[in-house]
Amino acid sequence: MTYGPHTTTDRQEMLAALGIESVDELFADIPAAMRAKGLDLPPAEDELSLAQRLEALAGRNRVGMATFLGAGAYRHHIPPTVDQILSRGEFYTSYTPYQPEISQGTLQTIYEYQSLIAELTGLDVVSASHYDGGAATAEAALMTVRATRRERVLVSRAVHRHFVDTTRTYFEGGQMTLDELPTLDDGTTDLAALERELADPERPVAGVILGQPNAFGILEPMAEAASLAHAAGALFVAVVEPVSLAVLAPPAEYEADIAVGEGQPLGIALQYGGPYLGLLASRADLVRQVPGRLVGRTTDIDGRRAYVMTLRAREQDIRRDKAASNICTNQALCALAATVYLATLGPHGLRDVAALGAARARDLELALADAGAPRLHSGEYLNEFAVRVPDAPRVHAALLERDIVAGLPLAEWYPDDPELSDALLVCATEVTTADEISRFSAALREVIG
Amino acid sequence: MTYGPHTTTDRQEMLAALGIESVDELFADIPAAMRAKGLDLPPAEDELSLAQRLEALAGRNRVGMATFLGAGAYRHHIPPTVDQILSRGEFYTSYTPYQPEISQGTLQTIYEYQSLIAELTGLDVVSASHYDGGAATAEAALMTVRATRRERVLVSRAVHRHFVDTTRTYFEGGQMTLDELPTLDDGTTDLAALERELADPERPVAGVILGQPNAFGILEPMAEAASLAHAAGALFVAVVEPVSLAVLAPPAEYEADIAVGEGQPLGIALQYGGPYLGLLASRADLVRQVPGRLVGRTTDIDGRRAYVMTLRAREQDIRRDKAASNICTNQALCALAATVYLATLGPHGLRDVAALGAARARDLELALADAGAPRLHSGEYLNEFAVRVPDAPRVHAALLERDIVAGLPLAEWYPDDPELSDALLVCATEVTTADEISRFSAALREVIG
Amino acid sequence: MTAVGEPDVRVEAASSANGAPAGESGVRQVVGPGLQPTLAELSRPGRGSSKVPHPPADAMDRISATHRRAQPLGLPELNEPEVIRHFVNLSQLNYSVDTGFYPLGSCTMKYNPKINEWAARLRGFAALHPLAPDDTAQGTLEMLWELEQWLAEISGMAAVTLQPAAGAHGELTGILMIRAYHHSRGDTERNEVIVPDSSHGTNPATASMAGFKTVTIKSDEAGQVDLAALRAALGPRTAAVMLTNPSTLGLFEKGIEALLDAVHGAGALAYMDGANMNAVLGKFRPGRAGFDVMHFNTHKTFSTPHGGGGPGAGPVAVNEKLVPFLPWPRVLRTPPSDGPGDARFRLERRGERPASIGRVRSYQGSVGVLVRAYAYMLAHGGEGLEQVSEDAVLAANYLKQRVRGAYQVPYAQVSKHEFVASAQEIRARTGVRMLDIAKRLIDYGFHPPTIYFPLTVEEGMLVEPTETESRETLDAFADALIAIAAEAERDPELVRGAPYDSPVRRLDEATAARQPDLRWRPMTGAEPVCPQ
Amino acid sequence: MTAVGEPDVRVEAASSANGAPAGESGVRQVVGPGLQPTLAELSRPGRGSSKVPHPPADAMDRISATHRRAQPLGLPELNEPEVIRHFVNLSQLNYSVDTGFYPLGSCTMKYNPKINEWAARLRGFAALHPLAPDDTAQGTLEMLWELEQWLAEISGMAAVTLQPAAGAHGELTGILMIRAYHHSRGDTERNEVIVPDSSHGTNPATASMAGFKTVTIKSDEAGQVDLAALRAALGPRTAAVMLTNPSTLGLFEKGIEALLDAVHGAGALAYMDGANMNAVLGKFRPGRAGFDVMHFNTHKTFSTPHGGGGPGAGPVAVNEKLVPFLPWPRVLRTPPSDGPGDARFRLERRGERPASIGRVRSYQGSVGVLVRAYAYMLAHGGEGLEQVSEDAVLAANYLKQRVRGAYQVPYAQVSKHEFVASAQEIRARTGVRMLDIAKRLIDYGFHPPTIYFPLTVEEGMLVEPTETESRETLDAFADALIAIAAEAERDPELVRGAPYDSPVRRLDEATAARQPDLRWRPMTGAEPVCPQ
Ligand SMILES: Cc1ncc(COP(=O)(O)O)c(C=O)c1O
Ligand SMILES: Cc1ncc(COP(=O)(O)O)c(C=O)c1O
Repeated sequence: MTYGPHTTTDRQEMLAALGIESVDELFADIPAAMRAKGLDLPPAEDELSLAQRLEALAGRNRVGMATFLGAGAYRHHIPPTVDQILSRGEFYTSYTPYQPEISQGTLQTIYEYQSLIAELTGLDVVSASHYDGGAATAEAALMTVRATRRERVLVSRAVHRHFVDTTRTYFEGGQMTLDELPTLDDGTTDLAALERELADPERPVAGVILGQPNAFGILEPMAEAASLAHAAGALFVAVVEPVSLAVLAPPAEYEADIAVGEGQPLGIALQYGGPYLGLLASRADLVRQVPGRLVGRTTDIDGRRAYVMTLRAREQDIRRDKAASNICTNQALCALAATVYLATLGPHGLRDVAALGAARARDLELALADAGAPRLHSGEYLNEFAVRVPDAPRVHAALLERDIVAGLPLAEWYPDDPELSDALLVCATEVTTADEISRFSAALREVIG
Repeated sequence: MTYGPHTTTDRQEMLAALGIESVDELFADIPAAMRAKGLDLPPAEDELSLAQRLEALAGRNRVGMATFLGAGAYRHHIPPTVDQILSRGEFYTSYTPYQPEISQGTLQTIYEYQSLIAELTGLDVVSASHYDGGAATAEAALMTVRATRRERVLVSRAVHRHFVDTTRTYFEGGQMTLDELPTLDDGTTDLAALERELADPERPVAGVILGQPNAFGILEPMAEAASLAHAAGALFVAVVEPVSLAVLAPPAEYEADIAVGEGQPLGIALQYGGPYLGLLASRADLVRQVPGRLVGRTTDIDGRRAYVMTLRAREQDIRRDKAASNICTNQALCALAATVYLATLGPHGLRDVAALGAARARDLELALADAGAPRLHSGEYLNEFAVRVPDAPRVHAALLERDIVAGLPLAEWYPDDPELSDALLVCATEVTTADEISRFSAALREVIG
Repeated sequence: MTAVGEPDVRVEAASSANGAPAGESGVRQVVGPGLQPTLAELSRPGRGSSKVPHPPADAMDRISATHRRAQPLGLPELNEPEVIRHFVNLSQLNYSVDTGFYPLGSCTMKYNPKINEWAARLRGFAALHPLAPDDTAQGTLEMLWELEQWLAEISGMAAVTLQPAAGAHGELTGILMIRAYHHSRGDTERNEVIVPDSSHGTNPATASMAGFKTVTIKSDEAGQVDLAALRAALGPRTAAVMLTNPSTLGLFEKGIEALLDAVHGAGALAYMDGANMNAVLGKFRPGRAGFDVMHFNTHKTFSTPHGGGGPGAGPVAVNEKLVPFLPWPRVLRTPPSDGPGDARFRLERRGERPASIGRVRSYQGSVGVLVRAYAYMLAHGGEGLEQVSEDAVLAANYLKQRVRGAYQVPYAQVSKHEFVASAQEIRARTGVRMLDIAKRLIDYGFHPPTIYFPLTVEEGMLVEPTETESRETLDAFADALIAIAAEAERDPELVRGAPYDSPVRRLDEATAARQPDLRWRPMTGAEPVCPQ
Repeated sequence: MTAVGEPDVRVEAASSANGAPAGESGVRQVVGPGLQPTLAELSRPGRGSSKVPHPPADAMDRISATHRRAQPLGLPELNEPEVIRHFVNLSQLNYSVDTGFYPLGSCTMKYNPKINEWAARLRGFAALHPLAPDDTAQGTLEMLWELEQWLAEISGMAAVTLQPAAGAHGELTGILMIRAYHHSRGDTERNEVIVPDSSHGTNPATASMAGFKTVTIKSDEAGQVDLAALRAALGPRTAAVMLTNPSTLGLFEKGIEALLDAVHGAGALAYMDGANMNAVLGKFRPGRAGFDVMHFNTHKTFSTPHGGGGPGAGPVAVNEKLVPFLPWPRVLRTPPSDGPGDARFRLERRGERPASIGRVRSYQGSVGVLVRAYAYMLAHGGEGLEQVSEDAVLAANYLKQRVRGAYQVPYAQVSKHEFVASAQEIRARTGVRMLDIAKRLIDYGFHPPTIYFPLTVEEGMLVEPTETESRETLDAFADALIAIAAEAERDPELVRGAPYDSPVRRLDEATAARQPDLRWRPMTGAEPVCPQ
């Protein structure tokens, strides 16, 4: 099955117009020695066969289980308004709005996205999108380096492991260094250690990165960390979870300079990891350092309100090697999903989602503690936390056989930390049911024995 | 959850503008004795809870089985183009195109629908839609009565049982009579009987209705039947299955005056019976008798091509008790589905669907015969046929336990016919797989024992 | 949208971007509305690609030549991208609830919630065969059974059939039941149905279709049924009175008690056309009030989409008298009522209830539509539905209040969900008709109300705002109507020429009817017989 | 769309149908495009309804005040109907592949098949958690593994990572692998990356981002890499040469053998930007030809939607040398190759392959995008993909032939999937620039090509028709370009004023940049700090 319109006649007539006999002549510029002779790929499938194959593959994934897995990507109710809008061809089959006259749909939605994320974070400049939470964190780290002209970044070990991994990859081989800050028993970042690291005059710090909630689900003393960073001339980067911002203090309130995060919870399906949405918001005066696209409001020559990509002298297609980032194709459609999601839920709806997740998580905490898996950290949490379970990986596997995904064994993230070898990171959201929680605790009791 | 926009303030301000205090005053015209005091209904559900409830209900239906059930409604591959177009709000949230200036989308698609069904049937006037195959058959029967001013209609007993039922209901209590024609051993209608019935000078016949394929899946001698009908001054109505028209002679070829049928196979989901699509096409000179809407092509005052509802003096809103039918809301969106379906498949695609169904049905015939269930009728069939199975209802139930829907026990349709008490009506389409066929035959062999 | 103006900047390309033949739809809009060529014009032999596996070459050989299609099938050949582009562009030519305010009276153009669309597409609902064995259809059967209970509660009736495909179909079902009822009592002489002149056209059409004689009675000054005229018309030949309540004037029939007494006193039954139930949910229960049978329009009251003209669903509720005559198959529950224990559901079998009027359609109902109505009702609950009616009625009265003055409002009574206003005085003074005002509303960004309906009001429009439109929208619409009234005084030609800013302008409907062109020219084979 | 013309028929209502504040977006189109107020402007306190159950009142009590949000959250409050109407109307302001021809050079705006959209939404794919245990993700893992094999076959490379989120991200991944490779051999002095001046902007930006110095070399007259200049630039500090092939001029690099010899001779590696692979599927396999690493853009070559700017996916293929450095986690198969027996799939674990450059993103890839690419490749098969390239190249050369004459075509060589044409002479004669011609194309119903890119051609446009556009469309576009060239001679002001027929006209971009307005005014709390 192909989608092309050309009939044999069409092709012949076009070749004739070019004065050639065969389409091969159009490939004569490829050196003969390098000319490939076809492809060894599975044969073409008609649409029905293809649909059957895809359904069979999708059916082989087990997605119907009671799951308590979060760790940076969360199950949420996605109102059907989101997909109604996302499946409009006018949105998903257009591209970067280079021609604003015929792209106001995309441009205005990006402007609205920027405004909504600004409302959530309290930070005024929002990049139109980054690839995901990990990439946004790495870009924010690079941004602190550019803004301060320093080359060292401190990141809490309790920032999402993969975000730290990603930042490390981006830093790899360059002049920059990324150092990790330890955590305390309550699950928060060790601020005394932060203070020590910031005090090293030989190695001035560009940025300090903490998560709120952090990778253990624990709420961090963000204001204190921010003021320590600022005192040392460093920028403070908050890694946030956007739904939580309906109930938690926004980054601007604790004086974060930059907020980044994973936008997936805002109406984007889990999809085994992507496409997701990298959030990145910053203080207004950092606007020239912001990587990625920005849309601004202006007027057309008739005076009508209109939107356009702006401050483009930061971008790769204009500035080439001097650009703030190499990002080009980004996550516009995912940003649209977030925009429709937020518009559908509104402030009260988003608050309900966050608070209900917190309430269900508390039910989960009690149920698991009762079943013999108490919390690991003493710090406050919102809707995710670690529990201590003897022989966690075995328990996790045994529960899987009972159709329960018992969160994430933290040993996968911190294989060298004996403290965490018996820990499971579990979460609840508004879609977690009381029935799922009791199935989990009952099965756990059985498996622990 | 409600969808209204009014805040308490909005309501108060609107009441104030009306000079009243309470919304109750707006209902003071309902006699006090008749004022209802609220409704005893389940409490309102938020969207998430509602979604969970609906998923649970849908999950309780068993739709994943190997199924050989047709009998007027058929599983087919529906290209995803259909739903992309059907889910556009511009189509599904508009209504009858009373204002043609802002309804050209609906109007043109109906014109295209009329044209496509005209291509399939060879008949030039196509009504924009009827409720379903049964209702269309009843309307066609009434149409023959109006056109001939006679009051008796003959229908083969091998027309879809429910279409006959429906026609009978429509006729009930009026002056009109509906008489059934018997069938022969080969599964076709008894034309000698038809000839006898037509010959009765006391009871002149308005219309003769036969199915092609008929309710047993058998191909009827349509041309012969039509010419008998015409010789007696009656109209000939063909009940057709639209996909089959890609490979079978179109009604115009055997001189049907009217063709009706169930349009569901043209890209409409099974949905436990509706909404479906009643097809109705007729000879051009019967246009004034045609029930339902018609769209015609014309121009606007600037000379642009445009479409409009036309010949409306047949319709209820203009003619009231003199209308050709009471039909008002019809099946426009289902007609759109059929239009997109036919446009996507094209003539070769539709032929492939029909011919592949025929090929799979032949495989099914051989497999079932081999397992001990030979065909019941000797007539030709396309993709559906009856087989003889001892103790059919028990066999059917036993196969169901093995996740196989063994078609329709014909005893359900013809409880009084001992000939059919051991018959199962089975069908295959392009989505029927070889694996399903062999599971069916293997299980059948086992169950027959 | 910019109104460009200068003809010299109009594109006059020989062939336009959409591949339309020159001179046909040559002027084309870039973004959004673009008139489209037909599928036949877009077709090129050899286009398109395989959506299903190729059948074996001999697949049709076993079918004899008499049965086989001789002539090639003349369907258009397009590739998938063209198909999509065609219909997406066509869609943009439509006005719809999803794009703007659509106050079409008598049609209840409320918002169609998106979860309903999602629900109807769940595989468990969508892929279920209509003849699926009961054991495999428990989810849908339970849903249908519950929905019947809820509609019975709302209607105050004893039982409900979900089978009818639309309101008119529900009317037919109801009228056939009424006949069956009379006949079952040996009362076979009742061959008349009485309808008021303000009734919806489907009412008399239904009566005729069922073989009854229609007796029309006039409404009184206040837009209510004239009780004296009704009494005079009633008699031993009267099978039923069909009453739309609230009426198509948006008015509640005040004299309903006396009216029902008169009907029943004459041995006739009372049919209520419930298409306007959006006004009185939880406020008025027709069965309790004494009606014998009524229909609902799910595509009005319960938010199922109008689909460009359908599909809808027209459930019918009946009182105890008529239960035996309900169409088969009904949905049955074991244990019968909503008691404890595991319930099983099944459909009635053929012949199980001999008094039934029979089937009124192929299968058991427009289930895909009914799922949506079910979702809607559950989203609202009882109080939510009452709120719906309160808001719908409030909006209608508020809007009526706003346009009163610029237009005549013929009936003093409080309105229900819709109201009638008239441009009779405007016409008398300026020659501008209601039709012109309606067309001018298009330029202001609104779908016009229903006009010249009901036929009993001169230069009338029937405005039904529904409960899902905001006060800002109601105000903007009122402002527009008032502004147009002023335009009519100042510049009647301007209004008479409207619309200006739509994909096409006023149409030549006369030619369309005189020389009907109902299909494109056949793609293969003979010339079409031009309908007369 | 009618171009109305007379200003006096324009609607000047105080508030318009979409509820926009007067004077802001007061002029509104009825059907289709309507400029929209912002969500903030549409917001009214108290609107909206519950999408999830209400949490217990004390749900947040256990969180201490320091952590809790003090100020109310300032999000807009709308009801669902308004949300839908807002975005549906906005969507109609967009030009898109689903509505028209979009020959944006370098972007491969081909048709996005609808089965791909369906597939990506299958619950089994869509609801799978990124950290789902391998046992529960076998369907997706198998799909990813197969897709890697297919891309390896097409690229002629040894292995593929599907992790990168876009082309630029793939470039970064590739360049980081190259560095890791050099370092692994103790070769730590290579800190330069050479790029031709015609390369895509992401190439030099990537090099900088990875901490390399970019060395730019000029192209020659024929648009090819200047081999002498390249040789001169190569040296012991050269880590890599990044080459777009076919180039952004739509030309195949003829001297590729010599070029690769030179690069490898200098101990550097050769990176191929494969964004333009749509031209050479099955015709040229970069790995076989000697490239060390390349990326694909699934949103170009493999029809995954462009989404108004993304998301995409940028898989990277590498030869044997670079396999150890691929990002983790890779998808592993047991047994390893496509042998018989039941295969199991799993992801690499942390630390399992120490040489890996690490992760380049949070999880394993844009799987929702990759499903679509998978469906596309399977729909075509090997021959179908070759046909895609043949048709894409044929269309580009045909279109070039048609506009040659009216425009300059700077490079004589046969084009691949796109071609450059220039309006240099038109500008010299009439003052009309390529920008004006592009804007005028909008009035003709087309999306303009990429203009002023590559920067090396004056008044250039880069036209990429793709293989999914019909010959009628190509001809209509050529006709339009020719007609505009004639308009430029006849009436340059007409062209310079374009577009006329779009939702908005040319924008004031200068003010947008000078006084950036990047968000609406905060809905609660403090005034915004206006970005400088
Ligand atoms: C009052 C009234 N009765 C009956 C009907 C007929 O309903 P339907 O269009 O669903 O057949 C309508 C619909 O237009 C109506 O408004
Ligand atoms: C030649 C070329 N290279 C690289 C890129 C960057 O790819 P992406 O936009 O997916 O990051 C593009 C896309 O515009 C391109 O055309």
